[in-house]
Amino acid sequence: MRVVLSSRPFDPWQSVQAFQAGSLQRGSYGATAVFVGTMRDFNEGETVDSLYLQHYPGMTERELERILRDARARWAFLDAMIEHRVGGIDPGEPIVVVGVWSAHRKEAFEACRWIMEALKSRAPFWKKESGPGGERWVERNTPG
Amino acid sequence: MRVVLSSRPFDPWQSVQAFQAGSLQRGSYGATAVFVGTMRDFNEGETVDSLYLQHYPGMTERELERILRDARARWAFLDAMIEHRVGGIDPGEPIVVVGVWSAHRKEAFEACRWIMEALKSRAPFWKKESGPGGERWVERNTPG
Amino acid sequence: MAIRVRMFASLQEKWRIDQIEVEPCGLETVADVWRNVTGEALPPHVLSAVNMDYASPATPVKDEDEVAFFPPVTGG
Amino acid sequence: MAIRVRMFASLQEKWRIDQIEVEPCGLETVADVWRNVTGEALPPHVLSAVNMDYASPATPVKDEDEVAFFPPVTGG
Repeated sequence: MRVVLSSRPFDPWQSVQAFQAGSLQRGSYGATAVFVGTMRDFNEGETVDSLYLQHYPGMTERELERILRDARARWAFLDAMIEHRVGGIDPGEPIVVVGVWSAHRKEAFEACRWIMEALKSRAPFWKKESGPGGERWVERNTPG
Repeated sequence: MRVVLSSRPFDPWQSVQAFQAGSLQRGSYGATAVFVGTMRDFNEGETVDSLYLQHYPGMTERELERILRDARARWAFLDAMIEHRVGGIDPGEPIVVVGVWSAHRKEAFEACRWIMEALKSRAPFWKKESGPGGERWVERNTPG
Repeated sequence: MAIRVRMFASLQEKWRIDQIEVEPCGLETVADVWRNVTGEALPPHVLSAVNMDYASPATPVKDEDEVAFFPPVTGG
Repeated sequence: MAIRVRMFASLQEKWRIDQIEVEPCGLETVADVWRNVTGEALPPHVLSAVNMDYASPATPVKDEDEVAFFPPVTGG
Protein backbone atom coordinates (compact mmCIF):
# COMPACT_ATOMS: atom_id res chain seq x y z
CA MET A 1 0.00 0.00 0.00
CA ARG A 2 1.30 3.46 -0.79
CA VAL A 3 0.69 6.99 0.53
CA VAL A 4 2.13 9.96 -1.36
CA LEU A 5 1.87 13.65 -0.51
CA SER A 6 2.64 15.74 -3.53
CA SER A 7 3.43 19.44 -3.59
CA ARG A 8 3.20 19.59 -7.37
CA PRO A 9 0.34 18.85 -9.82
CA PHE A 10 -0.04 15.20 -10.75
CA ASP A 11 -2.05 13.23 -13.31
CA PRO A 12 -4.15 10.84 -11.21
CA TRP A 13 -4.63 8.39 -14.11
CA GLN A 14 -0.88 8.17 -14.53
CA SER A 15 -0.40 7.71 -10.78
CA VAL A 16 -2.91 4.87 -10.75
CA GLN A 17 -1.41 3.27 -13.84
CA ALA A 18 2.13 3.51 -12.46
CA PHE A 19 1.15 2.08 -9.07
CA GLN A 20 -0.75 -0.74 -10.76
CA ALA A 21 2.18 -1.58 -13.04
CA GLY A 22 4.67 -1.52 -10.15
CA SER A 23 2.71 -3.15 -7.33
CA LEU A 24 0.03 -5.44 -8.73
CA GLN A 25 0.58 -8.78 -10.41
CA ARG A 26 -1.03 -8.95 -13.83
CA GLY A 27 -4.01 -11.29 -13.84
CA SER A 28 -4.38 -11.22 -10.03
CA TYR A 29 -6.99 -8.47 -9.73
CA GLY A 30 -10.45 -8.41 -11.27
CA ALA A 31 -11.70 -5.10 -9.91
CA THR A 32 -10.23 -1.63 -9.50
CA ALA A 33 -12.16 1.27 -7.97
CA VAL A 34 -10.67 4.75 -8.20
CA PHE A 35 -11.86 8.07 -6.87
CA VAL A 36 -10.38 11.41 -7.88
CA GLY A 37 -11.19 14.66 -6.11
CA THR A 38 -10.52 17.72 -8.27
CA MET A 39 -10.49 21.41 -7.40
CA ARG A 40 -13.55 23.13 -8.83
CA ASP A 41 -13.61 26.80 -9.77
CA PHE A 42 -16.86 27.19 -7.83
CA ASN A 43 -17.84 26.14 -4.27
CA GLU A 44 -20.92 26.84 -2.14
CA GLY A 45 -22.10 29.44 -4.62
CA GLU A 46 -18.82 31.34 -4.89
CA THR A 47 -16.07 31.51 -7.48
CA VAL A 48 -12.79 30.05 -6.22
CA ASP A 49 -9.56 31.32 -7.77
CA SER A 50 -7.11 29.20 -5.85
CA LEU A 51 -6.78 26.87 -2.92
CA TYR A 52 -4.11 26.41 -0.28
CA LEU A 53 -3.95 23.00 1.38
CA GLN A 54 -2.24 22.96 4.74
CA HIS A 55 -1.32 19.66 6.38
CA TYR A 56 0.43 18.36 9.51
CA PRO A 57 3.67 16.85 8.23
CA GLY A 58 4.21 13.49 9.86
CA MET A 59 0.71 13.05 11.25
CA THR A 60 -0.95 13.38 7.85
CA GLU A 61 1.10 10.53 6.35
CA ARG A 62 0.59 8.41 9.48
CA GLU A 63 -3.15 8.96 9.46
CA LEU A 64 -3.45 8.10 5.75
CA GLU A 65 -1.43 4.92 6.33
CA ARG A 66 -3.68 4.05 9.28
CA ILE A 67 -6.75 4.57 7.09
CA LEU A 68 -5.38 2.12 4.50
CA ARG A 69 -4.58 -0.43 7.23
CA ASP A 70 -8.03 0.00 8.79
CA ALA A 71 -9.63 -0.52 5.37
CA ARG A 72 -7.56 -3.65 4.75
CA ALA A 73 -8.73 -5.05 8.10
CA ARG A 74 -12.34 -4.69 6.87
CA TRP A 75 -12.09 -5.78 3.24
CA ALA A 76 -9.98 -8.43 1.56
CA PHE A 77 -8.50 -6.26 -1.15
CA LEU A 78 -5.12 -6.85 -2.77
CA ASP A 79 -3.62 -3.37 -2.64
CA ALA A 80 -4.51 0.31 -2.32
CA MET A 81 -2.97 3.73 -2.80
CA ILE A 82 -3.62 7.34 -1.83
CA GLU A 83 -1.99 10.37 -3.43
CA HIS A 84 -2.90 13.81 -2.05
CA ARG A 85 -1.78 17.32 -2.97
CA VAL A 86 -0.51 19.81 -0.43
CA GLY A 87 0.25 23.53 -0.81
CA GLY A 88 -1.14 25.82 -3.52
CA ILE A 89 -3.64 24.36 -5.98
CA ASP A 90 -5.30 25.89 -9.04
CA PRO A 91 -8.83 25.13 -10.32
CA GLY A 92 -9.01 21.98 -12.42
CA GLU A 93 -6.07 20.37 -10.65
CA PRO A 94 -6.52 17.03 -8.88
CA ILE A 95 -6.44 17.12 -5.08
CA VAL A 96 -6.64 13.44 -4.22
CA VAL A 97 -6.71 10.04 -5.86
CA VAL A 98 -7.63 6.81 -4.06
CA GLY A 99 -7.29 3.44 -5.80
CA VAL A 100 -8.22 -0.04 -4.56
CA TRP A 101 -7.49 -3.35 -6.34
CA SER A 102 -9.35 -6.54 -5.42
CA ALA A 103 -10.49 -9.87 -6.81
CA HIS A 104 -14.18 -8.89 -6.98
CA ARG A 105 -15.97 -5.57 -7.39
CA LYS A 106 -17.78 -5.39 -4.04
CA GLU A 107 -14.56 -5.05 -2.03
CA ALA A 108 -13.03 -2.48 -4.39
CA PHE A 109 -16.15 -0.26 -4.43
CA GLU A 110 -16.77 -0.43 -0.68
CA ALA A 111 -13.16 0.01 0.41
CA CYS A 112 -12.56 2.91 -2.01
CA ARG A 113 -15.59 4.80 -0.73
CA TRP A 114 -14.79 4.02 2.90
CA ILE A 115 -11.20 5.23 2.47
CA MET A 116 -12.43 8.53 0.96
CA GLU A 117 -14.93 9.08 3.80
CA ALA A 118 -12.23 8.26 6.38
CA LEU A 119 -9.80 10.62 4.66
CA LYS A 120 -12.40 13.40 4.63
CA SER A 121 -13.15 12.99 8.33
CA ARG A 122 -9.76 12.00 9.79
CA ALA A 123 -6.79 13.06 7.66
CA PRO A 124 -5.27 16.33 8.88
CA PHE A 125 -5.64 18.63 5.87
CA TRP A 126 -7.15 22.10 5.87
CA LYS A 127 -8.33 24.03 2.82
CA LYS A 128 -8.15 27.78 2.45
CA GLU A 129 -10.01 29.18 -0.56
CA SER A 130 -9.16 32.43 -2.32
CA GLY A 131 -11.82 34.17 -4.38
CA PRO A 132 -13.08 37.63 -5.30
CA GLY A 133 -14.22 38.13 -1.69
CA GLY A 134 -10.80 37.31 -0.24
CA GLU A 135 -9.54 34.28 1.62
CA ARG A 136 -11.44 31.91 3.88
CA TRP A 137 -10.74 28.63 5.64
CA VAL A 138 -13.22 25.96 4.59
CA GLU A 139 -14.99 25.08 7.83
CA ARG A 140 -16.14 21.57 7.13
CA ASN A 141 -16.35 19.01 4.37
CA THR A 142 -19.62 18.27 2.61
CA PRO A 143 -21.10 14.99 3.85
CA GLY A 144 -20.50 11.90 1.73
CA MET B 1 -22.16 10.42 -22.40
CA ARG B 2 -20.23 7.84 -24.38
CA VAL B 3 -20.48 4.09 -24.96
CA VAL B 4 -17.65 2.30 -26.75
CA LEU B 5 -17.34 -1.39 -27.62
CA SER B 6 -13.77 -2.28 -28.33
CA SER B 7 -12.53 -5.42 -30.05
CA ARG B 8 -8.92 -4.64 -29.17
CA PRO B 9 -7.10 -4.19 -25.83
CA PHE B 10 -7.36 -0.71 -24.34
CA ASP B 11 -5.74 1.14 -21.45
CA PRO B 12 -8.67 2.16 -19.22
CA TRP B 13 -6.72 5.01 -17.60
CA GLN B 14 -5.99 6.46 -21.01
CA SER B 15 -9.65 6.06 -22.03
CA VAL B 16 -10.79 7.89 -18.92
CA GLN B 17 -8.19 10.61 -19.36
CA ALA B 18 -9.08 11.12 -23.02
CA PHE B 19 -12.82 11.24 -22.35
CA GLN B 20 -12.28 13.70 -19.51
CA ALA B 21 -10.07 15.95 -21.64
CA GLY B 22 -12.53 15.90 -24.54
CA SER B 23 -15.89 16.06 -22.77
CA LEU B 24 -15.53 17.73 -19.38
CA GLN B 25 -14.89 21.37 -18.71
CA ARG B 26 -11.85 21.93 -16.51
CA GLY B 27 -12.86 23.18 -13.07
CA SER B 28 -16.48 22.01 -13.44
CA TYR B 29 -16.22 18.62 -11.74
CA GLY B 30 -15.06 17.92 -8.21
CA ALA B 31 -15.48 14.14 -8.15
CA THR B 32 -14.67 11.30 -10.51
CA ALA B 33 -15.44 7.67 -9.73
CA VAL B 34 -14.01 4.99 -12.00
CA PHE B 35 -14.39 1.24 -11.99
CA VAL B 36 -12.26 -1.12 -14.07
CA GLY B 37 -13.03 -4.80 -14.48
CA THR B 38 -10.00 -6.85 -15.51
CA MET B 39 -9.68 -10.43 -16.66
CA ARG B 40 -8.10 -12.56 -13.96
CA ASP B 41 -6.09 -15.70 -14.68
CA PHE B 42 -8.12 -17.54 -12.06
CA ASN B 43 -11.89 -17.83 -11.49
CA GLU B 44 -13.99 -19.98 -9.13
CA GLY B 45 -10.95 -22.07 -8.26
CA GLU B 46 -9.82 -22.72 -11.81
CA THR B 47 -7.05 -21.36 -14.00
CA VAL B 48 -8.38 -19.36 -16.95
CA ASP B 49 -6.21 -19.13 -20.06
CA SER B 50 -8.44 -16.95 -22.19
CA LEU B 51 -11.89 -15.49 -22.42
CA TYR B 52 -14.28 -14.97 -25.31
CA LEU B 53 -16.87 -12.23 -24.87
CA GLN B 54 -19.90 -12.56 -27.09
CA HIS B 55 -22.36 -9.68 -27.40
CA TYR B 56 -25.55 -8.79 -29.29
CA PRO B 57 -24.48 -6.09 -31.77
CA GLY B 58 -27.00 -3.29 -31.69
CA MET B 59 -28.78 -4.30 -28.50
CA THR B 60 -25.62 -4.20 -26.39
CA GLU B 61 -24.87 -0.59 -27.33
CA ARG B 62 -28.53 0.38 -26.85
CA GLU B 63 -28.73 -1.23 -23.45
CA LEU B 64 -25.50 0.44 -22.28
CA GLU B 65 -26.82 3.81 -23.46
CA ARG B 66 -30.09 3.15 -21.64
CA ILE B 67 -28.17 2.32 -18.47
CA LEU B 68 -26.32 5.67 -18.65
CA ARG B 69 -29.61 7.51 -19.26
CA ASP B 70 -31.30 5.67 -16.37
CA ALA B 71 -28.37 6.56 -14.10
CA ARG B 72 -28.53 10.22 -15.13
CA ALA B 73 -32.25 10.26 -14.27
CA ARG B 74 -31.34 9.18 -10.72
CA TRP B 75 -28.20 11.20 -10.01
CA ALA B 76 -27.19 14.71 -11.00
CA PHE B 77 -23.81 13.86 -12.47
CA LEU B 78 -22.13 15.85 -15.23
CA ASP B 79 -21.06 13.09 -17.57
CA ALA B 80 -20.31 9.38 -17.76
CA MET B 81 -18.67 6.82 -20.01
CA ILE B 82 -18.56 3.07 -20.53
CA GLU B 83 -15.96 1.22 -22.58
CA HIS B 84 -16.31 -2.57 -22.86
CA ARG B 85 -14.27 -5.21 -24.65
CA VAL B 86 -15.79 -7.79 -26.98
CA GLY B 87 -14.21 -10.85 -28.59
CA GLY B 88 -11.10 -12.66 -27.38
CA ILE B 89 -9.45 -11.44 -24.18
CA ASP B 90 -6.24 -12.55 -22.45
CA PRO B 91 -5.62 -12.58 -18.67
CA GLY B 92 -4.60 -9.20 -17.29
CA GLU B 93 -6.50 -7.28 -19.98
CA PRO B 94 -9.23 -4.84 -19.01
CA ILE B 95 -12.80 -5.89 -19.81
CA VAL B 96 -14.74 -2.79 -18.82
CA VAL B 97 -14.23 0.73 -17.57
CA VAL B 98 -17.01 2.94 -16.17
CA GLY B 99 -16.34 6.60 -15.31
CA VAL B 100 -18.67 9.17 -13.74
CA TRP B 101 -17.92 12.88 -13.24
CA SER B 102 -19.95 15.01 -10.81
CA ALA B 103 -19.74 18.08 -8.60
CA HIS B 104 -19.65 16.10 -5.34
CA ARG B 105 -18.45 12.62 -4.45
CA LYS B 106 -21.74 11.03 -3.38
CA GLU B 107 -23.23 11.16 -6.88
CA ALA B 108 -20.06 9.89 -8.58
CA PHE B 109 -19.66 6.94 -6.19
CA GLU B 110 -23.31 5.91 -6.26
CA ALA B 111 -23.86 6.32 -9.99
CA CYS B 112 -20.63 4.48 -10.87
CA ARG B 113 -21.55 1.50 -8.73
CA TRP B 114 -25.16 1.48 -9.94
CA ILE B 115 -24.02 1.58 -13.58
CA MET B 116 -21.72 -1.42 -13.00
CA GLU B 117 -24.49 -3.42 -11.31
CA ALA B 118 -26.92 -2.55 -14.11
CA LEU B 119 -24.32 -3.51 -16.71
CA LYS B 120 -23.71 -6.84 -14.97
CA SER B 121 -27.41 -7.66 -14.82
CA ARG B 122 -28.76 -6.11 -18.04
CA ALA B 123 -26.12 -5.62 -20.73
CA PRO B 124 -26.12 -8.49 -23.26
CA PHE B 125 -22.61 -9.90 -22.96
CA TRP B 126 -21.70 -13.55 -22.42
CA LYS B 127 -18.35 -14.86 -21.25
CA LYS B 128 -16.83 -18.15 -22.32
CA GLU B 129 -13.74 -19.18 -20.39
CA SER B 130 -11.00 -21.47 -21.71
CA GLY B 131 -8.77 -23.31 -19.26
CA PRO B 132 -6.95 -26.62 -18.83
CA GLY B 133 -10.33 -28.39 -18.53
CA GLY B 134 -11.63 -26.99 -21.82
CA GLU B 135 -14.18 -24.30 -22.57
CA ARG B 136 -17.24 -23.31 -20.56
CA TRP B 137 -19.83 -20.56 -20.70
CA VAL B 138 -19.90 -18.58 -17.45
CA GLU B 139 -23.41 -19.17 -16.14
CA ARG B 140 -23.92 -16.11 -13.99
CA ASN B 141 -22.12 -13.09 -12.63
CA THR B 142 -21.00 -12.95 -9.02
CA PRO B 143 -23.31 -10.71 -6.98
CA GLY B 144 -22.14 -7.13 -6.33
CA MET C 1 -42.74 -12.22 -44.43
CA ALA C 2 -40.82 -13.57 -41.46
CA ILE C 3 -39.79 -13.22 -37.85
CA ARG C 4 -36.04 -13.30 -37.37
CA VAL C 5 -34.95 -15.45 -34.44
CA ARG C 6 -31.52 -15.14 -32.87
CA MET C 7 -29.80 -17.12 -30.13
CA PHE C 8 -26.66 -16.32 -28.16
CA ALA C 9 -24.01 -18.02 -26.04
CA SER C 10 -24.87 -21.49 -24.68
CA LEU C 11 -28.30 -21.46 -26.36
CA GLN C 12 -26.68 -20.83 -29.73
CA GLU C 13 -24.46 -23.85 -29.23
CA LYS C 14 -27.15 -26.10 -27.76
CA TRP C 15 -29.71 -25.46 -30.50
CA ARG C 16 -27.13 -24.80 -33.21
CA ILE C 17 -29.00 -21.65 -34.13
CA ASP C 18 -27.32 -18.31 -34.66
CA GLN C 19 -30.03 -16.67 -36.70
CA ILE C 20 -33.02 -18.12 -38.57
CA GLU C 21 -36.29 -16.86 -39.96
CA VAL C 22 -39.68 -18.34 -39.12
CA GLU C 23 -43.13 -17.80 -40.60
CA PRO C 24 -45.12 -15.43 -38.37
CA CYS C 25 -48.47 -17.18 -38.84
CA GLY C 26 -49.76 -18.67 -35.60
CA LEU C 27 -47.01 -17.05 -33.53
CA GLU C 28 -48.45 -14.51 -31.12
CA THR C 29 -45.90 -14.28 -28.32
CA VAL C 30 -42.22 -14.72 -27.55
CA ALA C 31 -43.07 -18.08 -25.94
CA ASP C 32 -44.77 -19.18 -29.20
CA VAL C 33 -41.64 -18.35 -31.16
CA TRP C 34 -39.45 -20.41 -28.84
CA ARG C 35 -41.79 -23.41 -29.04
CA ASN C 36 -41.89 -23.12 -32.82
CA VAL C 37 -38.12 -23.14 -33.11
CA THR C 38 -37.20 -25.68 -30.43
CA GLY C 39 -40.33 -27.82 -30.04
CA GLU C 40 -40.15 -27.24 -26.27
CA ALA C 41 -41.63 -24.89 -23.68
CA LEU C 42 -39.61 -21.73 -22.97
CA PRO C 43 -37.56 -22.42 -19.81
CA PRO C 44 -37.85 -19.76 -17.09
CA HIS C 45 -34.12 -18.94 -17.06
CA VAL C 46 -33.98 -18.07 -20.77
CA LEU C 47 -34.04 -14.30 -21.37
CA SER C 48 -35.61 -12.77 -24.44
CA ALA C 49 -35.68 -9.52 -26.39
CA VAL C 50 -37.97 -8.23 -29.14
CA ASN C 51 -36.35 -5.73 -31.47
CA MET C 52 -33.49 -5.33 -28.98
CA ASP C 53 -35.75 -4.49 -26.02
CA TYR C 54 -36.00 -6.94 -23.14
CA ALA C 55 -39.24 -8.94 -23.42
CA SER C 56 -41.18 -11.54 -21.44
CA PRO C 57 -42.65 -14.86 -22.61
CA ALA C 58 -46.00 -13.09 -23.10
CA THR C 59 -44.64 -10.18 -25.16
CA PRO C 60 -46.51 -10.07 -28.51
CA VAL C 61 -44.58 -10.59 -31.71
CA LYS C 62 -45.42 -9.60 -35.27
CA ASP C 63 -44.04 -9.96 -38.75
CA GLU C 64 -40.54 -8.53 -39.26
CA ASP C 65 -39.75 -8.51 -35.55
CA GLU C 66 -36.36 -9.69 -34.37
CA VAL C 67 -36.77 -12.06 -31.42
CA ALA C 68 -33.66 -13.01 -29.46
CA PHE C 69 -33.12 -15.68 -26.80
CA PHE C 70 -30.15 -15.81 -24.48
CA PRO C 71 -28.94 -17.07 -21.08
CA PRO C 72 -28.30 -14.77 -18.09
CA VAL C 73 -25.81 -12.08 -19.10
CA THR C 74 -22.23 -12.20 -17.79
CA GLY C 75 -20.50 -9.02 -18.94
CA GLY C 76 -18.37 -6.56 -16.98
CA MET D 1 12.08 20.05 29.41
CA ALA D 2 9.04 21.17 27.46
CA ILE D 3 5.82 20.25 25.74
CA ARG D 4 5.72 21.35 22.12
CA VAL D 5 2.39 22.90 21.14
CA ARG D 6 1.31 23.25 17.50
CA MET D 7 -1.71 24.87 15.89
CA PHE D 8 -3.04 24.60 12.35
CA ALA D 9 -5.30 26.42 9.91
CA SER D 10 -7.71 28.98 11.40
CA LEU D 11 -6.45 28.33 14.94
CA GLN D 12 -2.91 29.11 13.86
CA GLU D 13 -4.08 32.45 12.47
CA LYS D 14 -6.42 33.30 15.34
CA TRP D 15 -3.87 32.64 18.11
CA ARG D 16 -0.84 33.52 15.98
CA ILE D 17 0.80 30.31 17.09
CA ASP D 18 2.47 27.90 14.71
CA GLN D 19 4.64 26.10 17.22
CA ILE D 20 5.68 27.00 20.77
CA GLU D 21 7.08 25.20 23.78
CA VAL D 22 5.50 25.29 27.23
CA GLU D 23 6.74 24.09 30.61
CA PRO D 24 5.12 20.76 31.44
CA CYS D 25 4.72 21.43 35.17
CA GLY D 26 1.09 21.59 36.24
CA LEU D 27 -0.15 20.39 32.82
CA GLU D 28 -1.81 17.00 33.07
CA THR D 29 -4.14 16.86 30.09
CA VAL D 30 -4.65 18.20 26.58
CA ALA D 31 -7.26 20.60 27.99
CA ASP D 32 -4.68 21.93 30.47
CA VAL D 33 -2.24 22.64 27.64
CA TRP D 34 -4.87 24.57 25.68
CA ARG D 35 -5.79 26.65 28.74
CA ASN D 36 -2.13 27.36 29.44
CA VAL D 37 -1.52 28.62 25.91
CA THR D 38 -4.75 30.53 25.25
CA GLY D 39 -6.04 31.40 28.71
CA GLU D 40 -9.42 29.95 27.70
CA ALA D 41 -11.33 26.68 28.02
CA LEU D 42 -10.85 24.22 25.15
CA PRO D 43 -13.86 24.66 22.80
CA PRO D 44 -15.66 21.43 21.86
CA HIS D 45 -15.09 21.85 18.11
CA VAL D 46 -11.30 22.05 18.42
CA LEU D 47 -9.59 18.75 17.60
CA SER D 48 -6.36 17.66 19.23
CA ALA D 49 -3.54 15.16 18.80
CA VAL D 50 -0.78 13.99 21.12
CA ASN D 51 2.35 12.78 19.35
CA MET D 52 0.38 12.66 16.09
CA ASP D 53 -2.38 10.43 17.44
CA TYR D 54 -5.87 11.86 17.81
CA ALA D 55 -6.54 12.75 21.45
CA SER D 56 -9.40 14.01 23.63
CA PRO D 57 -9.42 16.90 26.11
CA ALA D 58 -8.75 14.39 28.93
CA THR D 59 -5.79 12.68 27.23
CA PRO D 60 -2.75 12.86 29.58
CA VAL D 61 0.34 14.78 28.46
CA LYS D 62 3.91 14.56 29.64
CA ASP D 63 7.25 16.19 29.07
CA GLU D 64 8.49 16.10 25.45
CA ASP D 65 5.05 15.36 24.04
CA GLU D 66 3.91 17.19 20.92
CA VAL D 67 0.36 18.46 21.41
CA ALA D 68 -1.49 19.78 18.35
CA PHE D 69 -4.77 21.69 18.06
CA PHE D 70 -6.72 22.11 14.85
CA PRO D 71 -10.20 22.75 13.42
CA PRO D 72 -12.28 20.06 11.66
CA VAL D 73 -10.26 18.64 8.77
CA THR D 74 -11.19 19.50 5.18
CA GLY D 75 -8.97 17.42 2.90
CA GLY D 76 -9.86 15.32 -0.09
